[in-house]
Amino acid sequence: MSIGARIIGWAVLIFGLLYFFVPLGGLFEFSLKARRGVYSFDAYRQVFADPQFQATFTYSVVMALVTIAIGILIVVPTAFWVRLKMPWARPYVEFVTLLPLVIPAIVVVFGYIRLYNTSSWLPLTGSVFGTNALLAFGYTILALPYMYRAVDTGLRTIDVATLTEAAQILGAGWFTILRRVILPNVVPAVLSGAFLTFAIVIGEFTLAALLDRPAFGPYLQRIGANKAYEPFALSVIAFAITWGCLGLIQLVSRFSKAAPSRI
Amino acid sequence: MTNSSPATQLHLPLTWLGLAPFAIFVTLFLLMPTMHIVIGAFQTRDGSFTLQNIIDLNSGTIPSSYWISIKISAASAALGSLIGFGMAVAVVFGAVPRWVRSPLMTFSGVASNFAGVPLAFAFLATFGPVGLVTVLLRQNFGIVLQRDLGFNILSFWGLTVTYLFFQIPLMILIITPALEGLRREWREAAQVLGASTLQYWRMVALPILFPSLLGTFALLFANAFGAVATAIALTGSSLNIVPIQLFAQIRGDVLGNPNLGYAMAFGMIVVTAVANVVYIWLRIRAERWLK
Amino acid sequence: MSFLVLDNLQKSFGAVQVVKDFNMSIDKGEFVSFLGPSGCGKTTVLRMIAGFETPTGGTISIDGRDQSRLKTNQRNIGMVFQAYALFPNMNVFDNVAFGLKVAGTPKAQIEARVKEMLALIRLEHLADRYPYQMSGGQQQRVALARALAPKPQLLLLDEPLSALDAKIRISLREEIRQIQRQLGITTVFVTHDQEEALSISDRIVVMNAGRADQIGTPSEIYNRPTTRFVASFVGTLNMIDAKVEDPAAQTVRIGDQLVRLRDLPGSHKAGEPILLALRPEAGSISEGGDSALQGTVLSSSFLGSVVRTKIDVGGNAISFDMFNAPDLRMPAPGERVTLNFSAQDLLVVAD
Amino acid sequence: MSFLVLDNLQKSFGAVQVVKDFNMSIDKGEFVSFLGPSGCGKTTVLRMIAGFETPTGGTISIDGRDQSRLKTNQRNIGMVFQAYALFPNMNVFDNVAFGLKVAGTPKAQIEARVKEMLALIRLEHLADRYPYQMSGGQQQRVALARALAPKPQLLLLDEPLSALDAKIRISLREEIRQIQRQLGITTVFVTHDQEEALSISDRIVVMNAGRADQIGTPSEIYNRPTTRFVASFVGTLNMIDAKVEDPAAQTVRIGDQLVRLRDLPGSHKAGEPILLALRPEAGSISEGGDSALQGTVLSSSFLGSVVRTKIDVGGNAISFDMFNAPDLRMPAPGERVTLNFSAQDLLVVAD
Amino acid sequence: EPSAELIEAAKKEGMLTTIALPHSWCGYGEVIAGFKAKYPEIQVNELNPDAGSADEVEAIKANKDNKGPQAPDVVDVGLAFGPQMKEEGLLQPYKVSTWDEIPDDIKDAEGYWYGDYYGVLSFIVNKDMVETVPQDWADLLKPDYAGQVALAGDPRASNQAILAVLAAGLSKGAKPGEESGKAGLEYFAELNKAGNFVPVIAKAGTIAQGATPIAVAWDYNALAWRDELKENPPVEVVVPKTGVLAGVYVQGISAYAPHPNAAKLWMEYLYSDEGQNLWLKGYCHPARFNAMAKAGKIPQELMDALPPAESYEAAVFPTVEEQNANKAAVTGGWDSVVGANVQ
Ligand SMILES: Nc1ncnc2c1ncn2[C@@H]1O[C@H](COP(=O)(O)OP(=O)(O)OP(=O)(O)O)[C@@H](O)[C@H]1O
Ligand SMILES: Nc1ncnc2c1ncn2[C@@H]1O[C@H](COP(=O)(O)OP(=O)(O)OP(=O)(O)O)[C@@H](O)[C@H]1O
Ligand SMILES: NCCCCNCCCN
Ligand SMILES: [Mg+2]
Ligand SMILES: [Mg+2]
Repeated sequence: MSIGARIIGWAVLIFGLLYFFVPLGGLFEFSLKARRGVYSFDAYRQVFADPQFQATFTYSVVMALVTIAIGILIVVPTAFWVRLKMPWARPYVEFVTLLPLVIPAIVVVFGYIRLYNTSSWLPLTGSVFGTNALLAFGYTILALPYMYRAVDTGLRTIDVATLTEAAQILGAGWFTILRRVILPNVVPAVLSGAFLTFAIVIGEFTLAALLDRPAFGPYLQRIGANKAYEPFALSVIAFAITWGCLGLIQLVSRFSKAAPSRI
Repeated sequence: MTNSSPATQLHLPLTWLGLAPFAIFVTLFLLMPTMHIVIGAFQTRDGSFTLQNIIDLNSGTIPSSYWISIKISAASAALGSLIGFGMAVAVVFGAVPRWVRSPLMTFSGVASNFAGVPLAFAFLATFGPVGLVTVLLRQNFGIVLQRDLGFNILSFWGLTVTYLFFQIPLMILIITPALEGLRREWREAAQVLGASTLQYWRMVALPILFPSLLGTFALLFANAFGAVATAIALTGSSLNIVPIQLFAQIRGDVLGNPNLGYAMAFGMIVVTAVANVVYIWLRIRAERWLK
Repeated sequence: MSFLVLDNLQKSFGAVQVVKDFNMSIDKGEFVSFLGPSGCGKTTVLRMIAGFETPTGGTISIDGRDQSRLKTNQRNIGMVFQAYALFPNMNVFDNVAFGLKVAGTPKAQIEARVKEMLALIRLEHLADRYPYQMSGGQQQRVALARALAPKPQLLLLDEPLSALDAKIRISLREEIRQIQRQLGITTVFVTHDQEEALSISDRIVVMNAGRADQIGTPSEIYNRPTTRFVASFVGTLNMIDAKVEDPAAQTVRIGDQLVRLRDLPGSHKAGEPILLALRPEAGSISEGGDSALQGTVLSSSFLGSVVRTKIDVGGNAISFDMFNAPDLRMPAPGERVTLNFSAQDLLVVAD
Repeated sequence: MSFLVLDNLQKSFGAVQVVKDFNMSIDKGEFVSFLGPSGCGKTTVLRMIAGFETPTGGTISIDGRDQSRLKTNQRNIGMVFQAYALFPNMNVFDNVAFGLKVAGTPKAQIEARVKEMLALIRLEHLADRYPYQMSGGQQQRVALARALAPKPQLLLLDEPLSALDAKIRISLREEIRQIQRQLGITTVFVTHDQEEALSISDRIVVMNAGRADQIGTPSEIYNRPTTRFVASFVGTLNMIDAKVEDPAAQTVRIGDQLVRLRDLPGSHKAGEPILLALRPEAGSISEGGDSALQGTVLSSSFLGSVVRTKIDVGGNAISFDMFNAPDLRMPAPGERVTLNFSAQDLLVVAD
Repeated sequence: EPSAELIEAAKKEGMLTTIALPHSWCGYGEVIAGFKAKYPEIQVNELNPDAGSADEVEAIKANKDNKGPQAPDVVDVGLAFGPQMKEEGLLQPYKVSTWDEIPDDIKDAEGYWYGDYYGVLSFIVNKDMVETVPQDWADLLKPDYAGQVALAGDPRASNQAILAVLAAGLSKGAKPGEESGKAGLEYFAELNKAGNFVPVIAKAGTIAQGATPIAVAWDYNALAWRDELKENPPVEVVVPKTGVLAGVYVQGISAYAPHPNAAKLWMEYLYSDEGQNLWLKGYCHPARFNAMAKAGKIPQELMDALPPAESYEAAVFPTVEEQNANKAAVTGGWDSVVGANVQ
């Protein structure tokens, strides 16, 4: 590697890092300015004390967990089945799972509102529970590209067909195969999909806002206009959560390379 | 389960059954809602077929909002691709130490998901009127961003610069595997045949990467085009870009014509779909080589 | 009495028939190999026996019981896969115990049986290891133990050795054969390596394009191939074009030289073209044999224990092998040599 | 005069020295193979010659010119990689033309040379194909043509055949050797397949842990290994533990039998343990040879052209090979047999 | 006091869905809290607090067929929206028990809509960023205020912003109605051309963060924001010298209200003494202000906290018709005349 290449490499890298870190620095600095003239954690204190923060954050965490559960239930058996029995269908299924990247969330939720109102055959928006369910389903759709890819990649690292056959010939049925053989081997993949889902759901704005659910994303947006410093503290918190989740993914994937997963 | 019976006609449907939960779920919560919108784009309020909604897209502020959206998306995708590519190359090919790589990839994973409301605040806090950088420049160098450099966070460049925050890391994430797909032997084969580094990049590496680069550009474009939350958080919904207008339309804005809303949504789908089809097509081409 | 009977077995994938009219019966305790080139349908037959594929026609019966209504997990068969297929999330003990656990065997019994199995493969000390912590050969032995643990009535092995390297391949095949003899378990072994099939089997089924071309003991298969395919697939055969000279005297003409055959089956007219086969190891340029052919050396190559020389005899390239010896002079290209062989080794091949 | 000279070549990665004190010189037009187990440093030596790695010590000179100041792209070397490494974005023509284009050769000249090269590898008809549209064997031939097109002074091949399957491997190695002879290009060929090295090379370098253990012709390497490593790595050697009986008479005791050696190098005391080697193909149970050992048959296996029998002689398991013959009776386990061999084949191995 | 049957029926419904009620707006935070405290059995489901009046109208329309938690029961919209909604059949009539104390000129005789409170439009100024505090509409056009002036809503949807345009028109001497609308648009076009206008919806946060250092907003909002910011940064609230405009908001119950009884109970609460005083605490003048003042039902400290009475003396109260005409002119012309957008 020549000196010139090294200098250019470092220059590009440093530029990029500044690009990433200066705004985060700005964000943090601003969040400390709630008390005039001195840095303080007042904004954080106020945020944590705000019952709406607690309520919306709890709501979003619960939604994220529900979404992860639905996602696992839908994605793991499907990815398994496709790899095992319908490998030719994989490109099509993958295409469908990538659609949420193509169809903006705002379009999907628009469709929900029109399709599942109280006068429709499936009046999900007719009740709070139904609307929450619809939101969870919507989140599952948003997370689908990531969840499916993660699980599918996880399945690629094991020889699904042969392991299944090995289990079958040893007398195992489908449920045993999924639970004892397949799932334990894709735990790292499922976890990384789950953390990504968590990160997506916690900050999601569009769906929650348009379905009028008291989630963290809309709260953040609202408070962003109505309060001076708290939104910055909240953003730092949101960033820390996202960072935490994705950091955990890295950890899990690195850990799983070193040792097999156990359940 | 399926292999017990010699009757093969039973075989197919049972196999298909395994796909049913997924198929039903996706149909209900992705395909049908989308189709509803797409069909609605070609319907009048009472349900008869019309092209009027599509024609109406060409009225009022809609064309300009599409245009500005496309411009912002294209600019942030182009710059994001360029800078991200540079960083990925520096890291993959060892211009910078190896240990940089892992943290950078982790960080890119985080940052590429750091869109939305918090991102808007980060940039407001940095380049906004009382932002960190704005104030630093004004106090220490006497430079007023808006007056002297014409920079304003609420401008085309402001949004572009903000979007770059997630575009660059996304580029790094997606292009790194492609760069790693460049096999060492290709470079060595070129070298041993007498090629210089420049010749190698021009004749071998870039042609191989080209589909990936173009494809990633398309993906970045779609990514920016659909971003709502960041823009809303920055401007509080008075900015005329497509997602915001659609957002307002759905919330019940002055447009008051759901079918026109359908048409706008349809337009978004068309734009992002075109970008993604380009991406997928090019990715398939790229994978042919990188097998 | 035949234990495993495949009767008129057939399998098509879509329009392509990959197994045609496959018949064979295997005795209890027998070790039978399926040998054939890639794609000839070996795996497909095995998978039908295991129940992974449904035959398009024909029947499979084990110990007199038709298997077609049984699911894979009801057939009580043991199987070892090429790629080991150990469960990566389980250690050696749990892998071997899997079949017993699934069957609901009591814990103490499982423990005893797994120990016994690990002793059989001499890996007691690795019970806690995970698959990724073991070599390929060790993994494959664990896979064998796992397959044997539930006392299957039949053991199927699909190229269990082909992912291993040469030395281990040889030692493990001996081990497999020895364990099989010890347990007396009926075994079907799939391979495309002729040496492997020849060295390990009671009987060999040579498969060609979905059919069983020949079934016989290793020596039958090697020394008395009944089809051109078997002759050419098993061993390295020289094919020699000749013309019948005198049907009565059983002489044929190769180039301009006459040779007398031990045997000229069927009726032939003088001048009729005929295809002969000669194994490389049957020829020699040292004395011996009752027949001889003159030829010009094309090339000699040193292959280690053997030196292979190719000579031209009337337009036919004939290779023959000599054991290497330190004082062996390799015939040089262009030299004229005499190839001696025994008339009984020059076979007429039914085309 | 030596064309390629490696003098005291050394290479360390970090603290690990992977090439130690490597010396050899290769004549112009010679075909030399590096043979050795995985990780012994074959590739590393080759990469130093190509200029991809910088030696930690020693020099490389080609045609009398020290190469250390030259970059890879100035060395005028041709190289073929194990994984073909064709440029996937170029068709066959452009791949082969690459080296010439880079050198600025005029178009017409390029065209002519590429045609010539494609004719050499007999793939003229595939000039428009892309790599992914060709089989491995075809790709590797194109890679060879690409390496040869700019008329390199030296050709390096790093296990060019190991990604191919057996039949193609054999035919392509013959093709490579023939093209090399035709062009008279000095060639270094890396392999870990002993048969490949033995059959193709003028000389072989057997490498072990970063050193050249022995350099010699195939027959020298095979028949007169100078180290235990070479003896065991090349061929399938029987190792026999013996005790010197009478140093003067050159007799040794194997179990309770006495054998006279042709040669007992060095000085030995009576009763001293000694390691002997005997190649399987050197022994036989038919008459012949000047020495004999009695043993009990352990097993016989039919390997195709050869039957390998293992006998026990005083606790040593000794294998010997016989060519298969239809009337051969394979010795049965338990039988007592006499193993005949020539005293000159029983080597003393320096441990 | 509402009747026991109404309370019972409302409790049975168990929920009240409101829309567009920012907690800092006119004391709504405390109003909602008060209602919840009084009727803990009724859950208050607050939809998008940032919606404008037009959004509220659309929300009712959009949820005609939807009885779920997305459908608002009650709305609080600008005066001009009341008659329009009645006409479109989006409201149902109800007369609260204190109906008589609501001045006649700000209520619908049949009880479809009824005025609730009013304030005057003011400028709220971030003094960290603005050296000279503007005193009148004309000042805002000065180059000193480049990139600093914002409205507190989208002039195509928000009553507050539409009336801000009207007020600007008034300051240019136009008569309330279409004329003021047009003049106001011209004013904003000029403001935009000068580079002073910022197309960001101003609120306490954006003012403090410097995105909108000067905002045009109701005085009660401006004062509430000032309290919230607690001098960090310091802000000043100014009622412009000319073009002082008072705006009245009206309440109404959705014709499709999923919880009509809860809605009625909500109205009873709003128009009770308690509710009116909570509004007043939020710096706005409630509908029953005069009647309650006369009856001495307003605590003195609330009176003292109100903006000085002289601000209101010059205030113009446009009629419903004038507001309608103005609104039509503003929403119809904003994009073409002003067309503020990202550059
Ligand atoms: N599921 C399938 N669908 C379609 N064709 C198949 C399927 N499985 C196998 N085949 C085809 O059937 C033929 C026989 O395949 P099979 O796997 O039995 O061969 P094999 O003898 O085991 O070969 P190998 O030595 O390569 O393992 C092949 O041509 C293969 O392509
Ligand atoms: N870049 C490197 N850094 C550190 N160690 C290396 C590097 N390249 C090779 N080695 C080590 O040097 C030793 C020799 O490697 P080399 O590739 O030369 O072996 P080889 O003989 O070609 O083996 P194979 O037959 O597997 O190709 C190995 O132990 C390898 O791990
Ligand atoms: N309910 C009062 C009218 C709606 C107020 N919405 C506030 C949003 C600011 N535009
Ligand atoms: Mg197979
Ligand atoms: Mg190597």
